[in-house]
Amino acid sequence: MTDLNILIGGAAGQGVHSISLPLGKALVRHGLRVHMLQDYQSRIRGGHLFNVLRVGEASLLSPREGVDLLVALNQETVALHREELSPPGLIIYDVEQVKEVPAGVPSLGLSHETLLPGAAAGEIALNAGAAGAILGLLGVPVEGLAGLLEATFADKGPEVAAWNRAAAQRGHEMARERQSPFDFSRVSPPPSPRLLLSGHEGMALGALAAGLNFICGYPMTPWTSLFNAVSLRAARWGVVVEQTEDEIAAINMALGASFAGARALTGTSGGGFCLMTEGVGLAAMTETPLVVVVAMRPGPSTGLPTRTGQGDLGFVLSAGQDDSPRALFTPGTPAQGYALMVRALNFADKYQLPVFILTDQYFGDSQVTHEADEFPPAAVERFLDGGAKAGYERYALRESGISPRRLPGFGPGLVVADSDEHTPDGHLTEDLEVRVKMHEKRLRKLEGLRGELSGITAAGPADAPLALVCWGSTLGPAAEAVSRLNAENTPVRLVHLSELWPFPRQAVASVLAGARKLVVVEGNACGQLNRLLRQETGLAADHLVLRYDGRPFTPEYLLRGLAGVV
Amino acid sequence: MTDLNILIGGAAGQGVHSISLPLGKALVRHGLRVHMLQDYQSRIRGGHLFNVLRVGEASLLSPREGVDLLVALNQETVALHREELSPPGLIIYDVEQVKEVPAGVPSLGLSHETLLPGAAAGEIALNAGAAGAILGLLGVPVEGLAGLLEATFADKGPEVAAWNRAAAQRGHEMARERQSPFDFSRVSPPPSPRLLLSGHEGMALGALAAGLNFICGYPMTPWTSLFNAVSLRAARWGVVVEQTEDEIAAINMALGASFAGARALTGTSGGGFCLMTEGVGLAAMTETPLVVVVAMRPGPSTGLPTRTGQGDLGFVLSAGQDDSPRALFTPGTPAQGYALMVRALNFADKYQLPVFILTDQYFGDSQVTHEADEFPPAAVERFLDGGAKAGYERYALRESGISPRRLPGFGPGLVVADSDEHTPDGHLTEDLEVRVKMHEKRLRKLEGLRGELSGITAAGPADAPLALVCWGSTLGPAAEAVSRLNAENTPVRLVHLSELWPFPRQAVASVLAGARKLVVVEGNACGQLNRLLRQETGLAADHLVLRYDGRPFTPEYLLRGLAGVV
Amino acid sequence: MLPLDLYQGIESAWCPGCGNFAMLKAFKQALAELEIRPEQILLVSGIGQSSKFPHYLRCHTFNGIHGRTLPVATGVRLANPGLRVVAVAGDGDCYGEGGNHLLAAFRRNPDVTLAVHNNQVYGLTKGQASPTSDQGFKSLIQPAGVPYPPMHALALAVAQDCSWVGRGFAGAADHLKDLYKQALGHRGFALLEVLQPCVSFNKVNTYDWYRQRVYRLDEVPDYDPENEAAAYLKAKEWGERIPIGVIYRRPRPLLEDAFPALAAGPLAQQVVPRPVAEMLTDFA
Amino acid sequence: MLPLDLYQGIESAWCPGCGNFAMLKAFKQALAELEIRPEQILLVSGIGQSSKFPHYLRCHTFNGIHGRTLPVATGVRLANPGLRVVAVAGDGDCYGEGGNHLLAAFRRNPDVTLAVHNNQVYGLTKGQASPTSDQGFKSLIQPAGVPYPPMHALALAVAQDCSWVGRGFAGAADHLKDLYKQALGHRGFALLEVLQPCVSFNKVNTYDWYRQRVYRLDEVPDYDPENEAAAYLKAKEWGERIPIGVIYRRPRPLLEDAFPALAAGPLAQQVVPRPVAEMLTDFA
Ligand SMILES: Cc1ncc(C[n+]2csc(CCOP(=O)(O)OP(=O)(O)O)c2C)c(N)n1
Ligand SMILES: Cc1ncc(C[n+]2csc(CCOP(=O)(O)OP(=O)(O)O)c2C)c(N)n1
Ligand code: SF4
Ligand code: SF4
Ligand SMILES: [Mg+2]
Ligand SMILES: [Mg+2]
Repeated sequence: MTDLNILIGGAAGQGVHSISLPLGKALVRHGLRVHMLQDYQSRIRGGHLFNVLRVGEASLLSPREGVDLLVALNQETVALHREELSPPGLIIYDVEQVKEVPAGVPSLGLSHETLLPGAAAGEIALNAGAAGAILGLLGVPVEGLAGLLEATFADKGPEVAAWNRAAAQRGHEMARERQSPFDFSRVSPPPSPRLLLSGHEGMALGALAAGLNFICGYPMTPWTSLFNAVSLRAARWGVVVEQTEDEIAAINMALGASFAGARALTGTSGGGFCLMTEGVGLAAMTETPLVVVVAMRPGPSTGLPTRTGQGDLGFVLSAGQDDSPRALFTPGTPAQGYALMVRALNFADKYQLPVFILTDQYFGDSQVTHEADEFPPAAVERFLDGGAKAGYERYALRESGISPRRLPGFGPGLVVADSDEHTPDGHLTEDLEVRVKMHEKRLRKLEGLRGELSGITAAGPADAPLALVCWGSTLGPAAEAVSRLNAENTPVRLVHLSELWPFPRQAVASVLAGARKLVVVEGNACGQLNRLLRQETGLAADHLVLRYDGRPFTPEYLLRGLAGVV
Repeated sequence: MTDLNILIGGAAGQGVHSISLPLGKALVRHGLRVHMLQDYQSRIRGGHLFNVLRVGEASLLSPREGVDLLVALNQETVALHREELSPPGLIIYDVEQVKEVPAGVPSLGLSHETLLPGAAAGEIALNAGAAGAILGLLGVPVEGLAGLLEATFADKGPEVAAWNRAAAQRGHEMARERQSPFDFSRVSPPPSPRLLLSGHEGMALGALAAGLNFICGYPMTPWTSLFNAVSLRAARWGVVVEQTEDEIAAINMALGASFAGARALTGTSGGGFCLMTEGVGLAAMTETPLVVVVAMRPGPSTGLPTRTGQGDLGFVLSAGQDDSPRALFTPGTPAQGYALMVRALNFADKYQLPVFILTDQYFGDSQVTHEADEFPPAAVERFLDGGAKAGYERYALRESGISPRRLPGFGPGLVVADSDEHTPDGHLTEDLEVRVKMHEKRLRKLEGLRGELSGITAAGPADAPLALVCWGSTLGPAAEAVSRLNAENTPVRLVHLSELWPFPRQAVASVLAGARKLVVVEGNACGQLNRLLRQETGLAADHLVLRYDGRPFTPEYLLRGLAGVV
Repeated sequence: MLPLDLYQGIESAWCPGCGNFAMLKAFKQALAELEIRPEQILLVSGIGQSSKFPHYLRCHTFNGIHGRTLPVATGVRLANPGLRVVAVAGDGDCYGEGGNHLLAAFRRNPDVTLAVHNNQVYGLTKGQASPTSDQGFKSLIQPAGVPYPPMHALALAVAQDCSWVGRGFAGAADHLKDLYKQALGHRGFALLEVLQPCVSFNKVNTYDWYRQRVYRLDEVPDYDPENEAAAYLKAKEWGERIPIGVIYRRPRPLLEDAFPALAAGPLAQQVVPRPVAEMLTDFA
Repeated sequence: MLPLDLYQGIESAWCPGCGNFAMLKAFKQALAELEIRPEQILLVSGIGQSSKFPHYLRCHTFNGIHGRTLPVATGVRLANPGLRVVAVAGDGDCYGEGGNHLLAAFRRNPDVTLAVHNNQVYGLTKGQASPTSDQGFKSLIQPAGVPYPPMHALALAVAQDCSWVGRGFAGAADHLKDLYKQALGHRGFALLEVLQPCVSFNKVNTYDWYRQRVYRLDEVPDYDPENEAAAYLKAKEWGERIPIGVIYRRPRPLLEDAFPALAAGPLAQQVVPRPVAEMLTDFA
């Protein structure tokens, strides 16, 4: 077995999340790589949620199916996931909550009684015991986890922290007593510390590294985790954070801040993005830089608020009245999220237009193990006009479409921006010849930008007869499926696109030139990238592998979808 | 000369509009056909606006370039339009406002003094004089106009009405004294009365004819004219009209009314549509019928609020989160607007989804001459479930995707609608298998609908090597350009699409099968129909004729754009 | 009185101890006592914990989108004034995202009962500040606390001549049931705000916190809810003492009565073809 | 005092006789007397006749979209508190489309002056009713007249503790100039509503109509704009008598002061790369 899938499930409020992160970190510090998936319902207590920690020694950028170790904090978890358990398998369970475990499957029952004899502990301590037990089964020392738990529960008081530490240690002991099919004890710690972080955390880091100092927005799952990740670090780095009354206010406030010179970001999810679309046109028309994150979840409408999907590509590309320039990025890993956020902020300033980053719940919430050097220092490029000259014209016509940008209150001259069609000095006009010039000027910016984009990750033999094309968060699962196929001597090429607009037509056409058959893989029902591909290049998928049940792709799902095609 | 172009220009507030309509009607009653274009700025007084009345004996569905008769209520009109005047040409002008007329061009000066000796008349009367003069020059009796003027100005009191009548008569006399190159005196009145109406008026009639009884919206040019046309007739026909606080309220209120059983309509223009997009998803998800009119104007953002364009096709097709079903119609004439509005209301009810009608300022405001029999009585089809059975499920799964629709308060059972993903009985669910079934069910409705659509107007030889493809308001100008080309023995085929979504792939592919070369004509800068065509059929334009200066297409503009291509 | 189990909806996903349970119970009791059957009532909600309310009841339901309950509810009334319409919304839904519609509803005065579940927090999205969160309330987005004071929603209502304004508390069950009955019985737009403890995310405004502060207006001698100036002051009272009960009442004409078509019954019954030939005369 | 022609903008497209002209003049005079130079002031407007105002002045301008002046203005202040920010909006823009932002601005209290050009009508779109149109006001959409009463915007402001609330009249030029000066001088969110006759579309609320009704609060003995109860009543007074002047004043902490980063100057000067290695320690 190259890697191990650990599913920890229970009801909301039982602390599945709060234990998973310290556990994951402890594994990473030990020298393992972890991929951690979060699957939760739109409720705060009760119901069913689970995290899946995939653990191995090589890089892991994808979830996979099957469960090797099932941690059940309630009976429902056993009922829902026992079928996934593959032999040898093992169930760790809460003996007070779980009354039936499947016969013939090795199991380890934990209770507050055995973990913390005599202490009046809450559920959290039981989780800590389970985490300790996991480490025990894997042959990983418990000390790292114990320290992390203490830090995690520090704000609940020293007693709770101590209980958790003790429970973890006891769980570890109990597990060490068992025969375990898993053994990672010989793994050596990484030469330099590795990171465990989510896509949205990677993007938050990118934003902060690149000098972001204004963020505003309205809460909405799954966008909120990015908003949180920046806000929690805002005081330390001097970022102005404002929660707005609605998403309309969010984009307009961010535009106001950007116009006045802040490096600004806003974001939302589909329903909130609907309310931002008028602001998108405003950004394009006033040529105000702005980065907007749209974190996708399945729709239409409220849909499945806490699940994942890739259904907003077409919408975001065409949102707002008339033809208006924009860029759109779709990162596939936290490190790519970091890099694309830096690019997005710099491109927004350079081309003075809105730049979108499309993510999704899976991308935003899932924790991935990265090397620290995948997060290099960011360059901050602002492209401002120092501007000593008077007679400043905000929308001066230039061959590149890019007018020199000055900020109000810096240097001489007045900065006049207008959502109506306007003359070079920013005042509204009914002159239809000026209109044509301005409209063309704005759209011309896309040509320069297109020249700077590509964002293609390719893998597998360049002459493979079949290419699998995907975008955004599907990178990890698709890459793994492709590498499994190639390992089985089925030559397949992976083509992942992360800079989708302005569409890098030539780069895409040339990377796909060798393929005789195209398979497009995406998390929606109508094949939105496939439409775009056809629209932009004339190429179209011979086969689509789509998923729209709210869950992320797995390599197994993809391989099933490819059966009969490869 | 087969037809005559009369341009009446002046400042806003000088009554260009108020005189054009009675004049147009008088000409139609005489037996002529009129096409009347309105070109105005985003201001109430001053500036420059003009109407162009194109007058002839044959059907006229398009404006054309060139001016035969220029009516100048101010100097600016002369300055701006004299170049367009083609020989012989004639200028009628207000001698108090216009101090210079071009030498060598026949002209007729009017003044209050000469029109209404002794009376203290305002500007309106001068316009009436000009209108009378036009009829005089055309050899059309003045009585019809005089009566219309009296009706138009009735609410300003009998004195004003009488002045206008007198001025028209005097202007007519003065013109009759002149040699005139135009003579329509032998035209005979139509066997049954013809109509002069705009695209938005045609649609308002369609809505009323088909039983519409709820409309709400927020004012926005050019949508307002449709809202007005319904509202003015609302009391007579028992329609509930509500002006909302914003566009978000408009679509949600319309959905509430529709859910409760009203036949409902809302509408807006681009910026307002941005605010409606969340409601679009809500309509799709709750499967609530709704017709939404989006009247286009150039953008991005506020853009040119009173001009025309076709820039919102891509946006409207993909607005809202994730893949969601909808229909989209794009009428080309007032009569088509009438018919498509009837279809839209019936399809919305049948398929329980939002149906869009995309219009634009040119389509909405321009008056066209139609025969009364182009407006046949409408069928009203509601597809409701009479429902005596209990155990009603709002989203019962059916092969067609269409669940039986019952209204709350009618018949037994509870009607439960939800924007979250839901079970057949309408309650929110986290069951991801149900999600897949529901998502597919909703999208499946498109297949039935696609089978009912086509909406293609074709003209010209079926085997012409070149096809000109267009949509919406471009029908008239394109048809005329094509017929001129065919008349000159350049075989060209016209293909106009009025039912664009779900895209009638087969019908379009087969109508275009004979063409070796495709030209797509549209009022935007990026070729949005062309993108759609390529996306849906793989066919793409060899050449684009685009216009985005805020003005409608003319046959001449099109022919220039085709030079070197045909 | 109708049996309570007539109103049994699907199983709830609220947290144990949530104030919403008490509200649901009081509301069912009010319906039962008023003998309003499930088929007679339509609940419109938005998105939030509170907006799941109609699912946990048996009734006609339109569970729409975040912030937009009031336009939907108004649309329903303007299509079928025979339906009794209740809008259910959270403080975030109604005072945050949907604030503009609240202002409009005050003016319009449709016969809609609006129940605002005010837990002073965004519950469903896990604990962000809402427009009614007290100054200093901490969240992941505002770790240093909300820097400005809360909205005074009921004062807003009084200032805009809302025709019925009341406040209840989830911890005062009978009083709450009675307020539901009064609001449902009122002809016109009725705003009933209910103090609803959120045990998961609002650790400040707890049952205890409210209990120590609320007092009943019907126990205040001489309090006259038709006196605007007095109502205004009560509506703004917040902090050490928080009034519950009927704060303001102002009889006003109904929106629905401005539309003659509605006198002829539900619009659903009036969807008929109309004689286009007659309409065409305008254009000839 | 600076010369008035310093503020000369592009040629206006307003109708002759429009109340906006008097407002523009009074505003220029206020700027000149306060010696605020064009480079020091940023006007944010939406869409409407009134929103063309900044083009007819010389100043930094962000002419955004309908209804959204206040979030933009707040964003500007949160990026550069060195800029003096004025939001200019129509009654439709600010009380209709943008109502939700007004509620939020009251709470936030940024140092923004909001001038509402209240002509009780939608001017630019040709005469539809606005939220302040009197009941019965007729339009093409409501030929029988608006069926409900207007919004009480200033009462809203008082009820939400707006830190400065005033009303001017375009027909009282000097008084108006003085109000502009006071509002501009106030530290905090200031709502100045100006009665602005629309000669083209509002044939009811004309210069004369207003002239017969307005009276100056500074001529009312003992009127104290810091007394909330009194201010509330004045804010609601409408009809036969309409007060103009400073209605309410309430000193409150500024929004901007809640953000330590702003103490270090405009954010534009703080856009610098940050040490990612230090941030990464959170994730190791
Ligand atoms: C347009 C939009 N923005 C944001 C959200 C995310 N969201 C769902 S519920 C909610 C707030 C819930 O707070 P509240 O209305 O007070 O209800 P509660 O859960 O506290 O009852 C938010 C922000 C959404 N669904 N739609
Ligand atoms: C989202 C949106 N909806 C509608 C419009 C159309 N619109 C432009 S100005 C205006 C109203 C103008 O009224 P008001 O704000 O009172 O300004 P005034 O012209 O009276 O000064 C409207 C509805 C728009 N531009 N954007
Ligand atoms: S999060 Fe709060 S409001 Fe939501 S169900 Fe739990 S206790 Fe109730
Ligand atoms: S329409 Fe009214 S508000 Fe607009 S410029 Fe004319 S008079 Fe002024
Ligand atoms: Mg809440
Ligand atoms: Mg106005």
